[in-house]
Amino acid sequence: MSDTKTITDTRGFGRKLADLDKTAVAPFLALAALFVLGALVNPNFLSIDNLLNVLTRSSFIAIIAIGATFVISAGGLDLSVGSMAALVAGIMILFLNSASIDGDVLMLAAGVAVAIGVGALAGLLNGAVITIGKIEPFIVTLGTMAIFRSVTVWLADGGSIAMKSIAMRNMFRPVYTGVFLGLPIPVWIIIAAGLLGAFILYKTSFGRHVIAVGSNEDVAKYSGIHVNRVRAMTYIIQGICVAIAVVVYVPRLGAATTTTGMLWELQAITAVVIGGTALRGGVGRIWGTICGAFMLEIVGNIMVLSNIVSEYLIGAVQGTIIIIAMLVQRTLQKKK
Amino acid sequence: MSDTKTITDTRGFGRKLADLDKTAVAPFLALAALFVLGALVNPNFLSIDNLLNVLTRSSFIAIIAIGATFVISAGGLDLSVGSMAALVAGIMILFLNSASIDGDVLMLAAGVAVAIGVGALAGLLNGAVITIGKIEPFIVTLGTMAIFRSVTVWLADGGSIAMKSIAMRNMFRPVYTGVFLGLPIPVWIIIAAGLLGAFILYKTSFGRHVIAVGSNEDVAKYSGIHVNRVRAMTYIIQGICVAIAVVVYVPRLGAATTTTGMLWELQAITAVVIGGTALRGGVGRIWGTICGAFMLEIVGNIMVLSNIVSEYLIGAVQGTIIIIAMLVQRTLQKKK
Amino acid sequence: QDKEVNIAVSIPAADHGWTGGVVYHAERAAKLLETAHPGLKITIKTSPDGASQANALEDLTTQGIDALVTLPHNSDELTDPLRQVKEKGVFVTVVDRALSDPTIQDLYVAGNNPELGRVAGEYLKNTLKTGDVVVIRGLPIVIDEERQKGFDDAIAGSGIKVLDKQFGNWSRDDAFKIMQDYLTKFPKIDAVWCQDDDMAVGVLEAISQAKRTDIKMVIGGAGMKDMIKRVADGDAMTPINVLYPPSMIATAMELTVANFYDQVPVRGKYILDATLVTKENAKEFYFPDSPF
Amino acid sequence: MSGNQTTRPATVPVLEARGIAKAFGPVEVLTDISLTIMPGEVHAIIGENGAGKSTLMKLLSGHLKPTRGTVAIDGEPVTFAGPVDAEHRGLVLVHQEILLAPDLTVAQNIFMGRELKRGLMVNDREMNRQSAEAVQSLGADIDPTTQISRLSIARRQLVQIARALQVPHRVVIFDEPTASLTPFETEALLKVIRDLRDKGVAILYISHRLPEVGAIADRITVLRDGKLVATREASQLQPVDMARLMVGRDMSKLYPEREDTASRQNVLEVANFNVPGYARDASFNLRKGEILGFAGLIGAGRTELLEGIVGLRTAHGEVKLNGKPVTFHTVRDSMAAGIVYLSEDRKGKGLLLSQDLRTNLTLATLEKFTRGPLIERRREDASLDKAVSDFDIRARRRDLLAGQLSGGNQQKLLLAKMMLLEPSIVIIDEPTRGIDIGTKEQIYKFIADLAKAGKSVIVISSEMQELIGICHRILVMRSARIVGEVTGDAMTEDEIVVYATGVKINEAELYSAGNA
Ligand SMILES: Nc1ncnc2c1ncn2[C@@H]1O[C@H](COP(=O)(O)OP(=O)(O)OP(=O)(O)O)[C@@H](O)[C@H]1O
Ligand SMILES: Nc1ncnc2c1ncn2[C@@H]1O[C@H](COP(=O)(O)OP(=O)(O)OP(=O)(O)O)[C@@H](O)[C@H]1O
Ligand SMILES: [Mg+2]
Ligand SMILES: [Mg+2]
Repeated sequence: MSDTKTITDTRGFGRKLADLDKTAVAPFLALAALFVLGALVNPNFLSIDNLLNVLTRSSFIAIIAIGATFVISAGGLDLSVGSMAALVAGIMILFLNSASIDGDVLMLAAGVAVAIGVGALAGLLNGAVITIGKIEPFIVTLGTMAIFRSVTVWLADGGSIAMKSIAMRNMFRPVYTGVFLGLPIPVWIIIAAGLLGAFILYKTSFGRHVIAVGSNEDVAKYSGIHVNRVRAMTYIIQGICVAIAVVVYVPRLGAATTTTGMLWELQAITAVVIGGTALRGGVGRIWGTICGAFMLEIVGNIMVLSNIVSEYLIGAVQGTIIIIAMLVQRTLQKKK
Repeated sequence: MSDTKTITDTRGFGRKLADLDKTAVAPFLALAALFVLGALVNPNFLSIDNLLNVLTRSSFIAIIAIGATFVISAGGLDLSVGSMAALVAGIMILFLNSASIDGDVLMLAAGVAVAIGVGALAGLLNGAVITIGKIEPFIVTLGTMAIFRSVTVWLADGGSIAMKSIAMRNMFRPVYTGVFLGLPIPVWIIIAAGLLGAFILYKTSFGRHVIAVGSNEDVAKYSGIHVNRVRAMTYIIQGICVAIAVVVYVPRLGAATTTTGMLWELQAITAVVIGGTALRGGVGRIWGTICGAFMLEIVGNIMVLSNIVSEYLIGAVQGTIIIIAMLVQRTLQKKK
Repeated sequence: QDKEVNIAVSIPAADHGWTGGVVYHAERAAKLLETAHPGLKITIKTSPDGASQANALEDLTTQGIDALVTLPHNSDELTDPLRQVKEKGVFVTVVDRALSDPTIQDLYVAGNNPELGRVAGEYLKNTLKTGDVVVIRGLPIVIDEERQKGFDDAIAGSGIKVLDKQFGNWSRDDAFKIMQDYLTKFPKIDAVWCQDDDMAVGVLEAISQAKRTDIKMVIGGAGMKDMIKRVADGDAMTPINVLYPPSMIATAMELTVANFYDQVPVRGKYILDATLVTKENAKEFYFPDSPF
Repeated sequence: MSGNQTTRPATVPVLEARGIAKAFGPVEVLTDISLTIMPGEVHAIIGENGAGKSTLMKLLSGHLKPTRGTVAIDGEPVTFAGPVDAEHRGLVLVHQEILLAPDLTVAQNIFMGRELKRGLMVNDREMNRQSAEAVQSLGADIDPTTQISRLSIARRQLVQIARALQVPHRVVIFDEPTASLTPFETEALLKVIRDLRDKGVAILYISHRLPEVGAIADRITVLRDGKLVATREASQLQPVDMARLMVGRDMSKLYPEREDTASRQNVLEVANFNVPGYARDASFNLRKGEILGFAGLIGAGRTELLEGIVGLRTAHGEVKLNGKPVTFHTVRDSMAAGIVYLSEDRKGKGLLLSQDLRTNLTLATLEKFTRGPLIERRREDASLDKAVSDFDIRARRRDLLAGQLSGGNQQKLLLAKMMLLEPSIVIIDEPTRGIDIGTKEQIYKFIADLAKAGKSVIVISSEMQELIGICHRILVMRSARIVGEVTGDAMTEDEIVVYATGVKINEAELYSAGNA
């Protein structure tokens, strides 16, 4: 018996590697296909500047989608992230404008803390209503989506909330525009968030619990996992990710408007799914998600860089490309 | 032995009756709660005129949501219904404007046929890509949502598509405004669509298969059910329902614009879920869905009739009411 | 003066800067008018899209109103619902977007969309003479189409060449992205025309980030306070703006109220100019307290 | 026993395996199996957990495609397009695992894909009637309009059997149909099988209950490690011989020597315990070092009572642990107090079928494998190695998903998982359901060793023999109440059945006979 085991174990390892390759690598191959398409459409596409622009732009969705990977792996869904981003941005700017602390650096740090606090609270609200009320996440987060959006509009008096202090704005702007070791700061933030997310999801017991809850809630319960707590926690993580995205977003235009974060929820979920995480839960792929967010942004970029389609039809082409990318990915996954 | 059985059996039966009551009736009780709220907010709310207005208006979402009940019961999802409605409306009006058939009545009938054909085809497109491509419905229908919307924009040249012939418009208008036996025509159409939907879902083997596929795909497959065919069929039914909704919608506003049907997908899904159908599939409640659609429209109506909240905060109140309605429903369901 | 009058105002929900301004001005005007006329009651309702606006119109008329002031989402869609309002004997004031059947509206306060495009186009034609321009449109709706057409007509036959047009969805963020991509795509751009000031904010940010110096000017439209301030400050990138004030809703409300309380019957068509705002006259149009 | 081999006519085999083999990836789990099944015979397949029995059945019924070899029907080689194709040819398989749509009713499941119609409409009344009959012929009484999700595993198993028998069939394959049944239902099922055989239907029958196999089979085929060891006439094989062929060594005794390890000291005292809807006024004690059995018929409420005690269900009543009153709000509380509960539903509540062995093994005890926030993969792997050898988990590859293990090996993995909690009180619900005889011996020994080490064990089982074999004391439940206690020499099947049914044994026999 024991020798059978040794043999099969080594063989098993080779196979595992192959499996891993196919499912985890598929989104990256689809991304590569998009690169080829982009290069064909416009040679400027492959310029470092353009790619860095796109990568930087994808940071909001990427960071939010990292949070969504947690929520979705645990079998949940969060439609409120876009509105939540607007709300967190609005409150953060209002706080910064209040200038209640001396010293711009301190004030900024406090602003970031406020953002993260508000994000975590908003996430907790979602998580609590979903777990305690036992209501479908779809309905709860659709409701909070409306709530967060409207509170933002109300705070902005229908207009926009802009950072008043020019000095602070100038100090804050590099968080979006700055470059460190050749890479824009937002890219570093994606990398950091990705590493942290991957660490939590793959290496900690909490991450294991998330996957357990998403793959079979009963088993998780019978194994002594606090299902509700884990589930609520994923929404809090989502809220914190939204807040981090906001910290990258605000320095870009220095304002929150009523359109801030519009449709980000759909983009985030799409990034997660294109990245290989199943909507039914039980699987989570952080790096695939980031790759998915990047793909979405690239598709938009290619559309603007191309001259082929009428601006009216861009949506159609974009939709088609996403479906095809997903098809490519699925085909690659299946070929084991 | 035998007495044990009698005891447990009667328990089972009593329980079952209670179950049926609670789950099926819960949405209607939540609706009743909304009626009370409405009456408190504005005495005009309970006027027959107002209630009929609201009922009539809810017809688009109700009819679309009947289709969505099929899709969701089978474990699918369709985000494209709103855009599909815009596309079907656009094509239908363009066809009517072409005046290619003599006689307005014939022309209208042909227009309705065209609408249903286009709806069925659009549904087939969704169904085919989802089943043959084995891609998550979320992604596919998000893609076709963009595609249908964009094609509509392109057909409308960025503007809107309006019915040209005043005569035909006048002839068509009663489909929305007309009254038959004291009830507006759209209400009759909801009733007809509900009866037909309930018949198909509850009384035919196809309906049984829909639930089976949504409940456990493998089991359905082993039982010789053509899972893909059933699933695709639900999307076609959804397309036809969208077309019927369009036939009621077009006479009301006489035009399709680039924003027609915006966010209807979320409303339809919400109506389905509030009506007691689970998003994971395997359960379908046609009458609950219709009740859900009515509830959504009532919430909007109450908002317009009330003067309490700032316009900016209406979304927040609306979101809260929907979550509370769902909570009420869940609590009622659980009290067994 | 204590005549009882019920006026309903139906406008789009505050889903971007300009509509936010409309809601703001409507609420402000309502307060002022109600204090001026004790018998007057003004109900303001916002709707996110054409269909819900039709619903709101129904609901408002059921409650019994004397006049309706409305800025319709879409004139094609709302002509029939407004006709039904009119048939109930209500005084109808339409703002900004003319109905396909003009007999319905008692009063039409028109912002002039084609004019907004035309004024911007004329300015570019006259100052640049020749040059490459990129355009950022709003959403594919009628207003956008009209503005675009006005612009295209103005520059027709001149040396101004439009390199590209894309939809920015009235959103700063989307405009930022599109501008970044324009900058990648075109090595030389002389000017940018955005259909809305909200989007111009994003465009300016993208340009300043890319440190491109070839772009001579960004022309926005609608008269957002931040942009007016830039004009007033003499910012070279934003030499002008074209007015399209959300306060037109207030104008329409005032005129409608006047119809009931003043002796003169107010009827017909009031067309607001798409005024060209320059450094010289910018002060007149700068309202720091407005949210837009 | 069955004694009617004479009725088997010497014709062509209705179903035949010709040198078939099956590999999953590089691992071959079945090698060169040749087998004939004659009409009107009951052909039993026995073998250890993971020997390849279920895989062979899936090959014969079109659920899997062989890597080598062919399947023949009536002597003609066939290739199945899928299970449905096989069904059309009269081959039905009753799966080892429950394959039913949980949201549909009993009748809807039984007729799924083959609904009876009247005009356009489904004829629910007729389907309900026939379903009730079908289930009744299996000795059960289940309302055909009950949702599957509300049924116990055992009842689901019966529905699944009823469903298979509703298909027109020439060959019926039963993969461990009796694993979750009590003797009553088993007897009724065996009667049904005999009737089928007498009608000329060929039966393939898998079970780990060797006496049962001896009672029903005409021929027996033994598999070991994916190879066919022998095919014999049933009359030539006694259960001990079967066990020897399966395991490859002599199986002298199944149950360990009973030792009086139970002390006087009560570790768990339960009084007036209620689980609404399932258990009423339950009171009992568990002593240190004791093995306490819970017997009863399906639906008696044993599972629910103990789930209530450990905090898995809403319940109320007094529980004292080592003399101190305790309340367990969640399972985590009872786990922390040293009580673990192993669910009878290993697929639904025990293991994450879509995750690998390591993830499953450590799921309940992750905190033991973390340093700081980090899970130490190496310690987990070491623990898996230990579990694999301690519990003899036969996984041909370490990276298999739990769902790819054979049924018995899943049970062992679940056992290993919960034992990592190092409990002082272990509650095992149906510990040997679907376990081969060799492993059963190991599990019994394991339970006895626990008791010897001063732990206490509660065993819920529908196999009375095993309760009698290993327990110090047996409590019997009927309709939500504990109705009796048997100890010492009184621990006989007859005595337990009297309590479990509330009637004398001969009446019960009458009932089960009259029902079939
Ligand atoms: N899909 C699969 N992929 C890989 N290995 C598999 C798969 N299905 C089964 N196996 C392996 O095949 C072997 C035989 O499994 P099978 O289920 O046939 O055993 P069995 O004899 O029915 O056992 P039991 O008595 O426990 O039910 C086992 O080692 C199992 O792990
Ligand atoms: N008459 C009945 N009608 C419907 N459901 C029943 C009936 N009797 C029992 N059940 C269901 O069966 C389950 C309880 O039975 P279960 O067989 O698990 O109890 P048990 O005594 O633990 O059984 P087992 O002998 O399998 O351990 C519950 O889920 C209950 O809903
Ligand atoms: Mg098996
Ligand atoms: Mg049980």
